[in-house]
Parts: sequence; C-alpha cells; structure tokens
Amino acid sequence: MTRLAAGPVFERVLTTRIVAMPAALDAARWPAGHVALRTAADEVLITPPLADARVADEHAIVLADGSFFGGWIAPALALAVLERECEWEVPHARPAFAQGMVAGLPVKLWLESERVLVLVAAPFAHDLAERFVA
Amino acid sequence: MRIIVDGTPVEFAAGDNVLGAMLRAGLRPTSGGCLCLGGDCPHCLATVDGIAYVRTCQTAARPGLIVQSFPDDGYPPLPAGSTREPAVTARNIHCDVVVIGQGAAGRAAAAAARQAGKQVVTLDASAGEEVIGIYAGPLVVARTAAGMLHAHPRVEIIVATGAAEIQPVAPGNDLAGILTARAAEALVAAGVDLGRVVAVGTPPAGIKVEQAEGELLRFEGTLRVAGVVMRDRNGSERRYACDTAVVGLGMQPRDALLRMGQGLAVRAVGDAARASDMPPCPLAGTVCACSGVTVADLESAWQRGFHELELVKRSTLAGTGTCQGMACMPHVRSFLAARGGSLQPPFTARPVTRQLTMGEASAGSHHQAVPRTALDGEHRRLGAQMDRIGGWWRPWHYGNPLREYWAVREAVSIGDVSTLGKMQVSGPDALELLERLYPTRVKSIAPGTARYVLMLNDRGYIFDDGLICCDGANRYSLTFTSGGASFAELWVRDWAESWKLDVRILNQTMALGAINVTGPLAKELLARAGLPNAPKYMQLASALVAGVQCRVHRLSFTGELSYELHHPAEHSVVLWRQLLELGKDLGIKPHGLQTLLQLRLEKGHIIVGQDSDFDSTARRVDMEWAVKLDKPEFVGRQAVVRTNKVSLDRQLTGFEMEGVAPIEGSSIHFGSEYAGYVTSSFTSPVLGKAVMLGWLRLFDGKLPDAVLIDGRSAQRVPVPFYDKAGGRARV
Amino acid sequence: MSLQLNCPTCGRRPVEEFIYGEIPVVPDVIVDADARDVDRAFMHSNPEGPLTERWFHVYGCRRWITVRRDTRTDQLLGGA
Amino acid sequence: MNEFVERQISLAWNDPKPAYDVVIVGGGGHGLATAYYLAARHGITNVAVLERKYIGSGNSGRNTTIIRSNYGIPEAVRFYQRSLELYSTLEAETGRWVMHKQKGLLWMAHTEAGVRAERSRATVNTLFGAKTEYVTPQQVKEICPQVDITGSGVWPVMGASYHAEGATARHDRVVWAYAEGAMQRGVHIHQNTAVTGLQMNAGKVTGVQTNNGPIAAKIVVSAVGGHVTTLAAMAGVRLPIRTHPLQAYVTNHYAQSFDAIVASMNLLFYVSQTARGEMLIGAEIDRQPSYSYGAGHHFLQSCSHRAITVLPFLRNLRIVRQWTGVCDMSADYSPVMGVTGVDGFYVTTGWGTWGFKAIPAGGEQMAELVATGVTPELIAPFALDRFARDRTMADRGSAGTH
Repeated sequence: MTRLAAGPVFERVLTTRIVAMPAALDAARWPAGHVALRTAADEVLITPPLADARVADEHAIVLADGSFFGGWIAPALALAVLERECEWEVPHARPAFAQGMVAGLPVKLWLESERVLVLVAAPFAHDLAERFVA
Repeated sequence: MRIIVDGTPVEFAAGDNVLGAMLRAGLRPTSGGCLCLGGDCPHCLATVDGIAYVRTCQTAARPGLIVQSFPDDGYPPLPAGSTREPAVTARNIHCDVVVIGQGAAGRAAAAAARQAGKQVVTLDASAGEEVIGIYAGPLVVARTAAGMLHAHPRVEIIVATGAAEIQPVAPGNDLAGILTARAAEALVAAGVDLGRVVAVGTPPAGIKVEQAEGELLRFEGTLRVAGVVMRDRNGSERRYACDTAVVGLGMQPRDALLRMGQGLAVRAVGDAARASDMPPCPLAGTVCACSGVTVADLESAWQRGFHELELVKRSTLAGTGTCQGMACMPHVRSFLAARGGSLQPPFTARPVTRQLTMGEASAGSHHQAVPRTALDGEHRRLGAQMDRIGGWWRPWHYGNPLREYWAVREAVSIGDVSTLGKMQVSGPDALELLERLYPTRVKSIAPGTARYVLMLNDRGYIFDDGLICCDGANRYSLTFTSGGASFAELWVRDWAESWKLDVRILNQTMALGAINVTGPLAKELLARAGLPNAPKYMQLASALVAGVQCRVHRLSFTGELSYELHHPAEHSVVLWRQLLELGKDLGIKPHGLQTLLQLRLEKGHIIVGQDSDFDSTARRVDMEWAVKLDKPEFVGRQAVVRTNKVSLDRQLTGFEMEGVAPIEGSSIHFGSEYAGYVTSSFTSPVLGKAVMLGWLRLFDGKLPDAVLIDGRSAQRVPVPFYDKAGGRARV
Repeated sequence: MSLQLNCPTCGRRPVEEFIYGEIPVVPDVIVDADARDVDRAFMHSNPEGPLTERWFHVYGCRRWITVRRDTRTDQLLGGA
Repeated sequence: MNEFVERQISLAWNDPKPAYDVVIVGGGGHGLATAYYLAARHGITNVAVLERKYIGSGNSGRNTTIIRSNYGIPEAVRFYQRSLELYSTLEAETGRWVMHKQKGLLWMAHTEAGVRAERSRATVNTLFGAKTEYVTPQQVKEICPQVDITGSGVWPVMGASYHAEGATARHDRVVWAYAEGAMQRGVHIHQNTAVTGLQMNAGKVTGVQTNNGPIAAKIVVSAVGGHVTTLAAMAGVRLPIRTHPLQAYVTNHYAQSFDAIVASMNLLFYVSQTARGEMLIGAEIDRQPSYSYGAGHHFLQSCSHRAITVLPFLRNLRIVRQWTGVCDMSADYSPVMGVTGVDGFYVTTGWGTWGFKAIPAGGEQMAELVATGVTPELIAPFALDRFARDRTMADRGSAGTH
C-alpha cells in the first residue's frame, strides 16, 4: 500500500489581487503559467504574482497580496479530504475553480487533472494544516 | 466466538445479531415485551460497548462485544466520558437518487433508477446503514459502521423502509416469550427453538403453531408467557398454553422518513407507502413500554379533557421514548378514534428515526476557526498568554503587564495590531460613498492624512470606529476595529450596492500586518530602523522600515508618541524581530492587549463594544464632536436628529477614585439610587489612583459629580485622565 | 433547517456559508420622517410567505446576493 | 406506576360565546397565565383564550424549560426575578406538580472578555435581587463534576457565573396548570380556533374573526408567539419582531446525576437533565427569519460538537428527537409588553428564546394592565414605544441565548 506523506505542505502563496470592473477583468488576458482565480465578478487572484498587472480600469485596485496560505496537492488526497470535509459538490470539470466552506474554513480550490491548489486566508493556515489531512 | 453479556460469555454463530445470540442462549436484554427483530420496538435495548439504548436486534455480534442489561430499577447511568476518544468522521456523497431500504421494493426502485442512467446510493439498515433523518438540502444522514454518511441526492429520495408489525396491547404484554410473526420466522430460520407456539392473528409462515381463535384478552405467565387467553365468538374465554406467543396483528408503514421529508423530493415505495392497519381500541395493558403508559393512563387523560393526540402524548408521555411512538402510536390513535369518533393524524415525524450518539451527530463539525496574525508564533515564543479577543487569537500579556505598561510610558514598545480591519476603496464614486457612510466631512481629509471616525448604524448607534485615510483623488484606505472589521466589509459593500455607486472595494485585513510602535522613544527606534523623518501627527507616509515597505500612520491610542506600521503580512515576522533587536538598549518590550486597554483608558479612549453599548449614540458616549449634523446625508443622520429631541438619560463618563480600581461591571450609585456601572477600570501606576469609564444616569437632567462605586467614593471627571494637554501623544 | 442558497458566483452552498441581511421595507402609510426612521431602524415586516432578502457569502466570494424565499417553508423562489 | 404520567389536571372545555370582556389570542403559557391571573387576582373571568392548535402547541411546548433571572440590565433582572419567585410558588398556588426543581445554573466563560461579562452579570444580579456569584474553574468543577474545565484542551473554562436559583419545570405542566386554574375560575379556552382578522371600529379593536366565526371583545390581548407580526398587522401595529427558528434535542433517559444547568457563553449551548433523565440540549437561534419548523442537521452537528467539548460524557449518549420552535425575537433582545397605540389591543411579545421563564410574571403583569388599564411599573420599561423614544433595552445578558 502506498504510504501517503503525513500531510500536504502548506506555505504562504504570493498572488496578485485585482479588483476592477467586471468587464475589464473579462477582457484581461494573463500570461501563460499563471493561475487566475475569479473569486468574484469584480475580483481576480493570480498566482504566481504578475510582474506587471494591468487591466482596463483606471480605478482598479492592483496589489501584491500574500494573504493566502496553501499548496498544490495530489488530486487523490484532495478528493479524499473533500469527501470528508466538504458538504457541497466539487465541480467535476478540469480545470475548475471552486470556493466555499471546507472543514469549516473559507477555502479556495483550483482543480487540475494532475494537481489541486488549496488556498485559505493566512490567518487560518494553522487550522487548515490541522484539518486538511489524509 | 463469544460476546460478553452481563459478564458472562455467550456463544454466537456467524451472521448472528446480538439479540439472536442471546435468545439462542435463553437470555434477553430486557425482561419482557413483544420482540419484533425489525428495529421497531423498544424491547431488545441494552448497553453495548458502553453505549446505552442500542437495539440488539440491529447489532451484529462480534467477538468480545460487551452487552449490559439495563438496571431493573431504573435507567442506565450516565457514562463517565472521555475527551480523548477519536472523532467520528463523516463521508459526503453526491448522487442523483438515494434509496433507503433494500428489500424487494427498494432493490427494484434502485434498479429502475440505475436503468434510467441515474447515480444511485442505496442504504440498508440490515447492512448496518441506519438513516437517522432527512433534512432540507436535501440531505440524507445515516450512521454506518464506518462513520456517518451524508448523502446529497440531486433528484430524489426513495423511502423503501417497509412496514413494521403492530405490537399487541393486552395485559401481560410485558412478559417475555412474545414475538411478532416476522420475528418468529427469523428466529426459527436461525435455529432457535421456540417450543410450543400459539399464534394470535395472522400466523407466521412455515412454523408449526396452534392458532388461537377470537379476540386477544391477555397473556398469562410469570416473567415468561405460559398461556394466551382469548375470547371466542360466543363470549367465552379460552386459554392456550404455550412456550411462545406469536402475534400477527397487521402492519403499519415505516413512513417517518417520508413524512419528515415533506416538501422535498421524497417518495415511498413498497410497504412504506401502504396505509396503516388499525388495531382495535386497546382495552388494557401497556401501550407505551418506553414511558410505561397503560390503557388506564390513556383513559385517565381522556376523562380529564386531554383529547388531542399531541396532548395525550404530552400528558402521558406515550411515544416520547426510544421508539418514538413506533410501538404505541397505532394503539393511541385507535383509542382516540374510539373515544372521539375521528382518526387523528400521527405525531409529527422528526429526526432522529434511528438513534445516533452525540459523538456521531457531531461528525464533520469543527469549531469556528479563530484566525491568527502572522505574528502568532512570535507571541507564543515570547511566552504570551494568548486569548481569543475580538474574534482573533491575540496576546493578552507576555507575563509581566506592568513592565509592558512602563515600557510604553517611559521607553518604547511594540504591539501587534494586525487584526485591525483594513480596506481600500477606489472608483469614481469613492468619495461620494464615504460621505454618505460616515458622519464626518470626508472631503476635508487631505491626501496623505487620516481622521478618526465613528461609524453609525441606521439607528444612529455607534457600531465601530476607525480611520479614514486619503490616498489621493477617489482613493481611500479605511480602518476598523478588530472586532468590527468583518461586519464593516458587509456594511460598506451593502451600502455601495444599494446606492448603486461605482466603486472598487478590497478588504485587506488579512493581507496587511500592522505593528504599533509606541512610547517616547518610538521616533528614535524608527530612526534606527531607517526612518529618520517620520510623519507628523495624523499624517501618513510610505517608507522602508527595517527594510520592509510600510505605510506609516502617525496616530496615538496609547497616549504616547505612536506609529502604526502597516505592511504586507508576509514580512511581519522580519519587521517585528528587527524592531525588538534595534530597540534592545532602548528598553523595548512588546505589550499585550491587557496593557493596551489600560493605556488607552488613561487617555479616555473608548473601546466600541466594551464601553459602548448596543444603543450608544454619539451623545451618550459624549463624542458629539465626531458627528457633523450640518452634512445633509449620512447613515444614521435622521436617527441622530430624532434621538437628539429626546432628553439624555445617561452618558459615558470618566471617574477617578483613590486606591485600587474596582472590577469592571461594578455598580455606580448616586446616594442610594442605582446610577450605572463601570465599563473599564484600571489602577493607574502613573497617576496613582483608579481611573474608570462608566455609564452614569442623569438625575434631574444633570450628571452627579460625586458617586459611590462599589460602595466607595468616586468623582466624575473629564477625560483624559493622563496627559490632559495631549503633549505626549502629539509631539 | 439545512437550507441551500444559490450563489451566482460560487454555486449551491449550505446556508452556514452566508450571513443574513434584511432589506427594510417601510410601509407607505407611514409618512412622518421620524416615524419612517424608527420603522426602518427597528420594525420588521416579518412576512409569513415570500420575502426578498440579502445574504453575504462570507465563505466564498464575499459578495452580497439577493434571494427570494418563502418563510413558511424555506423554499427558494425565483424572480430575485 | 409511572409518576411522569400526568394524573391530576383536568381541563373542562366550553362552547364559545359570541362575546367576552377579554379575548386572549394564543393558548401558550403567556396567554394562559394572563387568563389565570385575570381570573385569580382580579376576578375578571369573562375571558376567552383562543388557540389555533392545541394549548401549549407553540413555543411553550418546544422550549428547554429553563428558569433563571440572571439577566444583564436592572429592569430585566427585576422582571425575571419576579417570574422566578412566582415559579417557585406555582405548585403551591395551583396545587399541581409542575416538576419545578431548583438546580443552579452555570454560565461559563472561556475568554477574558467572557470573564469580565460574567463578573459584571454577578454584580448587577446581586444588586437587583438575583442570586448570582462569580466562580472559578475549580468551583465549576465542584458544582458540576462532569465539566471538563480544560474544554478538551480547546476551549478551557476561565470562570463562570453561578446562578444558584436557576431552575427547571415541566413546560407542558406549567401550561396546563394555568389552563386548569383559569378554567376552574370560569375562563373559556377554545382550541383549534384560529384568529383570521380583528374587528375594528373607529380605531378601536372590538373583537376577533376566527375560523369558527366572530367573537366580540372589549379588549384583545395578543399572546401569540412566532406569528405575532401577522396578528398585530391586522390592527395596523408594526412590531420590532422577527421570527426565528430555535432548535433543541433530547437524548434517551439516564439515571439522575447531572444536577446543574450548564451553559457556555462562547460555545453557545445549554444542557440540563430533565426530571425523567433525558439530557436536553439547545443552542442559539437560526440566523434567518423563518416560520419553518423543519429540523436542521447543521444545528444537530454543531451543537453536539460544542457541547461535547466541555461535557465529554455526552459523546456516547444517544439522541432521541430534535425539534424546532419559531420564536418572536425583538430588535433589542428584550420583551415587548403593554399598549400598542390601538385602543383595546395589547401585546406581549418579543419572547425570543426566553419566553418560558417569563410566563408567570408576564401573565401576572399583563393581567394587571388589562384589569387596571395602567401599565405596571415592572413592565413599563418594556413598552413598545421605547424604540421611538430611544429607550431600547439592549441586554447582553439575553442576546443570543436562551
């Protein structure tokens, strides 16, 4: 039987956070190699952070944001924990973004076929590490 | 293979349930009552592996399992309990259809749903999957040997739980040796010898019985049934001697889950969908074994005016025990129909239909997570006593609050204020939004400066305070208290949407750390950290401090020279350690919340939520200067105007007293009259007396000057208590 | 109650992910400015039946959504 | 013989009359107590109580039966202390066993702020006649040995207020004792009688419409629970009330050995053992307004989890039933009693999650108001017009709790 690692390693995740008019975010294109999480109609979270983030909205708030903890983990582990700790149905498509309560925490998920990014606001990192285990 | 029953090993065979093994050995967990073996009646309950009220007929026997009968004279004892048992886990399954019950009807329903391409989850009590309830969602909750199962069907729930057999109600029905027909069939199939069997009503299949004819009058015997007495058509009694009495009195649907799921996509199939057979009106005997209710009790309740099924249930407690009316309800309904002339609907069905422990119920639940700042580890390493304050883990003190206090007053200290709410607002309507939200003239806040503000709800009551910082044209940063921050975001977004204003809002509370550098040597410390020209009072600057990019707020809550360093939270630890290192020879100490609360009290600053109340207007907290009624519109303005027309009843005021401060919450008296209470108190080392804030009632339109607090003389005094001219804070 | 709400950004989620917000409705028959203010601040229509309300999705997108719900049954209604 | 089978109380039903001096809408504890005290203390017996289902079918039959007076503001402490005293003599007054038992109530704090709040509660309680003292964690352990004062290492108990007079009584029996006492004095109680409208004449209430026809009345008192807003609207009265579900559950029966009532300020649960030995557990209200009696799974999960943290022995107790009431929660978490601005129409509402403990004093005071036309001093602070007068009764001692 495969022995799993004691648990996923979570660390601070650096991002670029942009709050702007939804249309400006709809129109924006991000360079390859970045994951862009559309957390709300007027907000996007991009990791790794962008060197030069621009959107067509002069009032946009664009920030380097290190307020999340998380990490990439194996889909099998993620789904096993989610089956236990997540009441809502995780999307089946890949890639997919989802956010909501997991293990009682406000969790953001980016699900790819080969890996899953799990994020939580840094002040909950301790709880995530305690609760998001195999 | 053996189980242990009341300390004695009992053999069991593969496939046995606990009750079956006990019956084969001539034992049973409770003294009597008609056994159903279907999980419906309360007659096979025992304590199994420390858990009382387990239906032994539904529990598979396994080696070493410990069964204890209930005490003869009462209820089982409360267990001792332990904090270290592993938590029960829950498993969530999303599917199209959940089928509850895997008898013929349930199997057919599941097959049909699968045929139609549906994802189906089946749950089968006989396989140890007991459904405890159906909830909105919809959600089917089941207890299984492997933990709790939470099934979330997208399409429908099919209840195929079958029917329960109706229990006999007659004198002697609490004897042992009475079985329902299905129970008898199951026991015979399992090789249990029932001896001489008499059948009442529909006989069991495949068992040699003597059929008792007529109307059931009573069971006879001592502890165990020895005979059944019937009345025949001619009215004469006849006794049938027996070792076992088997009753076939009809069926009632197990439809509690169906009724519980009203309004949801739930349907019943098979016997669960059938109508209930109605037994004849019971004449005598125990109706509800769980609560010890007899037919005589029903009669008494009826005679005394309790006619509604629910009132009969409540006055006799019939149906309120372990089986939740499964055994008694048909008889109680039949009784009431005979007396009142109409059949009343059954009790309302509510969870739980099959029992679960509180430990099982809690599966999948977590405590509300309490956030930690980026400096949480630093505080703990420094030996801080941590406390949950304003929704965060924060250092209450680091072991010696007095040293922390003096460090601020005489040297320099740092405090973690990362928990402050922080928000950015930009957009064409940013100024308009803030003008409408805040009771201050936002337009007059110059770029690069900040202003202290109150936040009023639409009752005109203060719900938070903080700062507005102007970052440029239509760009603002807002701060809120630690406890108020989460609500503030809801509040700002809600108003912005409701006014349809064009703004961008970003909550930065979690993204930014904040360290307060305070004390007469604060400026010196910042100079050492690379900031020789720190901003002036209520001004802002962006600067590198100890190599970390910071927004420096020059303000003061402690009463001493103070700088708040807002910075990306990922750099908090570096900044904190650097400041402690650079300030070593300046006498630097970190201060906790306890000290901060004391320092600000000496300055008379209120803590919203501690000193203010749910109904604190600016007038009541004596801060009317912060509310600009000459502005035409802001949230709460109408309420302020309205409440100002009413006489003031009480005000938050400062008090001083000689000696040691009384506890917070102490009562204030004016003469013999109750006049209010203390909200904050502290024996001030620097002033050498007790200082307090508290609510004081007005008497004849005036605030009394001399009062009694905790029975001791105290004086009402203006705040601040410390550094009245403000020279130390504003240098 | 295990109500589920449909967040347009995040999808169906249990109600525990949201914070409730009421939309005050002051009846037109109240005309006096102070009386309207008191009503808006303290009184509730508290209908037994359809109610339009706001929910803040605190565990997800952190935005307000508007929901119509029948308070007698907690069934969600369309049209919000 | 099972002593919990009720064998004393007799209810004598009458046919409705076309008119009464007083019609009380709502046959729960408050309505019936008001009727009882009208008859017993003021000799006013031409009274009808109208109940849309059966008596006690609303919140009176769905609460967790706790009686206490450890509130946070003087006005509330005084009022609930009166109620607590009336409860302690209710059996003597009615001659009926309502299973009243003084048990003592522990209100635990798990934070510094909680400790401050409980010290403060003890102070104001003592001052206004309620017996409450601040106790240390060690004393908590002595009062209730089952408490794990480490809070499973997660929520340690830092202190508590101990309200020695905290008690319980059997909720249904309280309802019936008042009903019987009222009936014996001539009051009529009509079940299955739903009020569908109010009869008004020149701004004055003159009676009610029911599903069984009209009934005239000189005075109509609303003692309706969760559905009060609908009734008051019939008189054009706006109320500061929202209706919220409140849930609870019980376990099976166990031998008596949990003596106190235990509540936690931070973990928001309360636990007691009933006279029959069930553990009775409740928590805070559901946050959204609703009239649905549907049971919630999250409540069962979360409340069990929180209670086990401090009372680990609960882990292995089996749950029998959970249920829901819909309660009338006021804008300042205090009751609303008295006149409404509409002649002949009085309300007693805002009973939120604390209505049971207020039944005797609420009934007594409302009866005095109806009988004399003068608002008694004890309930004057709880008048409906307090919101417009900026005299709200916000009470930290009751907010979000039972």
